[in-house]
Amino acid sequence: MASLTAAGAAAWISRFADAVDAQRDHLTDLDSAIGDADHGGNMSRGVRAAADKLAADPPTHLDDLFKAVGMTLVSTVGGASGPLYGTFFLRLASALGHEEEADPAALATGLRAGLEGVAARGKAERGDKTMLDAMGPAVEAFEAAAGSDLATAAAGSADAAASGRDATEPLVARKGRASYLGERSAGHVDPGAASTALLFRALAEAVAQ
Amino acid sequence: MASLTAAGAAAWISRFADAVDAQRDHLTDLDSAIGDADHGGNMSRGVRAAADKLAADPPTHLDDLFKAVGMTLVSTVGGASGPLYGTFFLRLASALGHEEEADPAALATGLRAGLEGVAARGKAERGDKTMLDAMGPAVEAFEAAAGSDLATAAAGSADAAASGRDATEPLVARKGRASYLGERSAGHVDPGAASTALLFRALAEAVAQ
Amino acid sequence: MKKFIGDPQHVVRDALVGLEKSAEQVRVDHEHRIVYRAHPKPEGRVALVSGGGSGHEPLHAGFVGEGMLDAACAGEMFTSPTPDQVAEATATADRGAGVLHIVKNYTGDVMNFEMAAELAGSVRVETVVTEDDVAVEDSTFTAGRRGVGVTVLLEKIAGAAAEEGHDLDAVAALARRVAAGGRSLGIALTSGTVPSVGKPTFDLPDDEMEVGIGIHGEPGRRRVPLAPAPEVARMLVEPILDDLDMTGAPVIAMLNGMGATPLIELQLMYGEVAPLLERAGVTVARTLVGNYITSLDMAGCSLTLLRADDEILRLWDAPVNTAGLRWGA
Amino acid sequence: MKKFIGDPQHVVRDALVGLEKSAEQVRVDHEHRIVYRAHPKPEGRVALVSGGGSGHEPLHAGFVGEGMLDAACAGEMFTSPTPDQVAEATATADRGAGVLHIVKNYTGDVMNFEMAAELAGSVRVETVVTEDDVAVEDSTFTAGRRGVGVTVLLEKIAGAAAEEGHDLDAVAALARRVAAGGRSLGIALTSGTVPSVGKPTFDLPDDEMEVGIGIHGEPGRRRVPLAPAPEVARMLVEPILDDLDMTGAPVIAMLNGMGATPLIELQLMYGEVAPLLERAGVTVARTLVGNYITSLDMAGCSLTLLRADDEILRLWDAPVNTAGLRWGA
Ligand SMILES: Nc1ncnc2c1ncn2[C@@H]1O[C@H](COP(=O)(O)OP(=O)(O)O)[C@@H](O)[C@H]1O
Ligand SMILES: Nc1ncnc2c1ncn2[C@@H]1O[C@H](COP(=O)(O)OP(=O)(O)O)[C@@H](O)[C@H]1O
Ligand SMILES: [Mg+2]
Ligand SMILES: [Mg+2]
Ligand SMILES: [Mg+2]
Ligand SMILES: [Mg+2]
Repeated sequence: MASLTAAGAAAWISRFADAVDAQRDHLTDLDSAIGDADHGGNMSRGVRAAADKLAADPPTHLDDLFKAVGMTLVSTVGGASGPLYGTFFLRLASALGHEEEADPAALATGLRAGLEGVAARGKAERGDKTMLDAMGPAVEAFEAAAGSDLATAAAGSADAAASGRDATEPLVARKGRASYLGERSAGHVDPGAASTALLFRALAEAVAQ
Repeated sequence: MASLTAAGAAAWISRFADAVDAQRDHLTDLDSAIGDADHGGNMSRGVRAAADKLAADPPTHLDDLFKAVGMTLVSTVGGASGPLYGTFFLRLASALGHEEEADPAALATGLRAGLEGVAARGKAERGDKTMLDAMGPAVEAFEAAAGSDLATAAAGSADAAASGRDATEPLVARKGRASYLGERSAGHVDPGAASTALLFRALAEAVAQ
Repeated sequence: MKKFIGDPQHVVRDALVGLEKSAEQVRVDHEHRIVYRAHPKPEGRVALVSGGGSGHEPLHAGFVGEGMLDAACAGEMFTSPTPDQVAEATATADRGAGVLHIVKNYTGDVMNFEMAAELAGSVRVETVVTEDDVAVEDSTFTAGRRGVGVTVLLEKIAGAAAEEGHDLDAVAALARRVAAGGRSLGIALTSGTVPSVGKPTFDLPDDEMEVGIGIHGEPGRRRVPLAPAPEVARMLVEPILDDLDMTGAPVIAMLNGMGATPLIELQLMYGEVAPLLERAGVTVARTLVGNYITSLDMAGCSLTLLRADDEILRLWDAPVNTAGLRWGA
Repeated sequence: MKKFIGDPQHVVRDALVGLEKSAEQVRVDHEHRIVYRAHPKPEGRVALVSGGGSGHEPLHAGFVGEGMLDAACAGEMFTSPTPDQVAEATATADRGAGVLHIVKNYTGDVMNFEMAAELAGSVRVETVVTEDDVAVEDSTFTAGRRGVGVTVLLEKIAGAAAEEGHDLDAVAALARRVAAGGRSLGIALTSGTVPSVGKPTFDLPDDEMEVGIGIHGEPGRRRVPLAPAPEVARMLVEPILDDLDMTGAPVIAMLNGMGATPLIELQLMYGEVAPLLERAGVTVARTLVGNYITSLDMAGCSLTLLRADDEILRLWDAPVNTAGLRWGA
């Protein structure tokens, strides 16, 4: 696949929904340790709703598609992750514009816009032990490989997201609920970073064929 | 000891208090199974207060002594056992009259009066799985042996109270809290019958020397 | 045992300190463990005295105040108060028009209040005994039925009547009418722990619950598998409606928590109970959902239905100002 | 998990049914999970909209009614409501004089209400954020302090001001004054269980407790050995008084239960707290003891102190008629 098509984007979201469902309890366990035990439920409710929406009424243009995903996440997830993931997809939609497909360079620009949207909305910085710590490396890796083909860039971003997720474990949280734990937040992987790793793995799988 | 003296009576109550303290958790366990888990606490609070009262201000006459015991139990125990044991001692006091000692026949009359007071106050019958099932046999055994010496009569009544206590185990309760359990009350010894067995054992021990 | 307590033997004493400090409606006689109104009602009005074992908060002390009780006697945990205590409360609360004793039907409570009434001397005392628990199916073989949830409703309604100036006979007759029209049933998910005992009164496996419990942490009539809320609602509603016809009159409904069950579960349970009542033709005119007559830290709930009438509803709506129940004042 | 629930995924939905059936003060938009006053306030008055994750009952829906909130948005369990939900509540509650959003300081709540205010279009919205939890000691390294108990007091006091007819700026300024004067701290004996998760959020050994918990079942700042009530009272009082001087002004005190702690323990704890405050020169003018802002079935309590003044006390005493707080009406 040279470019991300609307069908590819729908496959991305569908795979993301499956992955979140499969990891639902794991995400909640991570959130139990340093949060309030709802991240698995929040994400699975929202991403499933987004996937269902795309399946019921498949948009042909990427901006419509990601806007639908973003709006659905915003209006079904709640909590911190709803506005953040919602903003990610809304910004991605705007950046991609009314196109039927996006080549790696366009997608890189879109992902960067999404990342910046999350940073602006959440006012977190890298190292604060949030989803940014997976999303930042993932977007950078994608950008770095945007000259090669889509599958390669996506696979690299997925690996970078996973490393970023793992790297949150020793950190002390400074944003979100986990920050209230202070030092006790160290020693646990951030749940939002874990769901972000699933997001980029789903992209890599969706564009791999 | 041919007769129960005021000193003997005080020893009776003091031994009863020691026995109840020693069996406090056991009485509560019995009450947990078919009641509300307070019989040990109720009895130990009351009988200890009665023993303390006698020790602080030892009456010389039996009626004053048992009246003090009865009033103290009534005003410190609460629950079902307070009025019942209180009534037992108040009736015993009245029946013995203003005497310094009571021979076995007089004591038999007094115990009978106490028993009848408990039956009148609680409106229970023998076989209802209450303290009456230990108190009834105990008083009858004492009456039957009242012709012999005090120690023998008291020892017989203690044995009868213990058998009466054990005989409550298979019964279905028909009075008091345990009756609300219906058939489920069977298979447990009645807590009040157990404390009554301690009462008569304490009497036997107090007059044995 | 995990509880906010100091010395387990002195929980009742210590809690009365906090009640007095936090509830402007009451003053406390700590020696006798009697909770009185901070501002006694005028002379010539009937006074209401209740009491019972502690561990059922807000019952009874939390219901002392304008429009409800004049005095409440706090017994030891789950142990009825003593006759001298009740007699003292009766003498102090009396405003010259006599005193109504409100007694839950337990052997100990009945005997202690009986002896208190004998001790009351010149004060005229009438007694109403609540016995609304339908879990005791064949009450001829017991000491009658237990008094549970209707006690709360009765204290409110009779309290309003006394406030209006009705005489002792009228207040007592009304109270008996309320007692006769109330029915309750309770279900427990866990056993409570009596502080001085330090361990739960009974063990209840994770997949079972007790049906037909009272308010003293005692086991219920039967143990059944843990069931979802709609089924529990049926177990609560059906025995009550089988026992007393609640149609053709306005009904006051109380869905009561046993102490450790959070409000969201009580709301949810009432959401299951309400349609069952509707379908059975019962018209609920007033509703209470919350912790009103508890059993220490037992998780569970009870349902009370009171067959009311216009006068009872009017008295129910009258102002009340207590720590545990307050409106219109 | 032992709870009175049906489908664990639908606890919020099902509880709103029971709330609507039992609380005459409210009507419920079940589609959007918004609880409104049954009788909206007159045109031209400022409206108060709050909301947050569910599991904190009676907060917020139980505080909808005369003298308090106009609308409350119920999020999923421990999950803030969504922007469209809050925007819908804002548009419907507005009586032409603008809307005050009352938001507890959590990343999710703040962001969702922020987006809702952006969506509100022509309705003027002011926002007050509560952040009273002193457990977060060094709040420069966090998303600020958590909003907990003072939210209850603020909703009452700002609600009374809105009822009196003050404009949006005045109500918002007052609300910010209340938020600035409130401090809280919480301690848990057990973890609560989120129904859809089915097991306790954290394990807590029998001989330990969590100090500095919030209201989302999260672990606290530190774990300490289980302590008797007098010591727990000190752990609650001292950090609050260290953080804000509460002397020289009348104080409103709330001793709040987390959901599974029975009233008798809260009363007892207040009995330990009150003398500590007295000794520190703090004058408690008003007191609340009970379950007002809970954390599902967590056993525990929190203390909130609000540095008040005569105006705040007057607004505190004004009539309120909600399911969870009621007096004078
Ligand atoms: N300010 C923030 N910026 C970026 N990500 C954040 C921020 N706050 C929280 N998060 C992310 O959100 C995740 C928690 O999401 P979730 O549990 O669904 O919401 P909540 O914290 O409201 O319960 C955290 O693990 C973290 O990755
Ligand atoms: N009506 C009665 N007549 C005689 N004994 C009774 C009666 N009711 C209860 N009892 C006795 O009282 C005992 C319980 O006493 P206790 O636990 O102290 O009081 P409560 O039942 O009020 O908690 C029972 O085990 C029984 O022996
Ligand atoms: Mg979370
Ligand atoms: Mg007992
Ligand atoms: Mg008892
Ligand atoms: Mg959350």
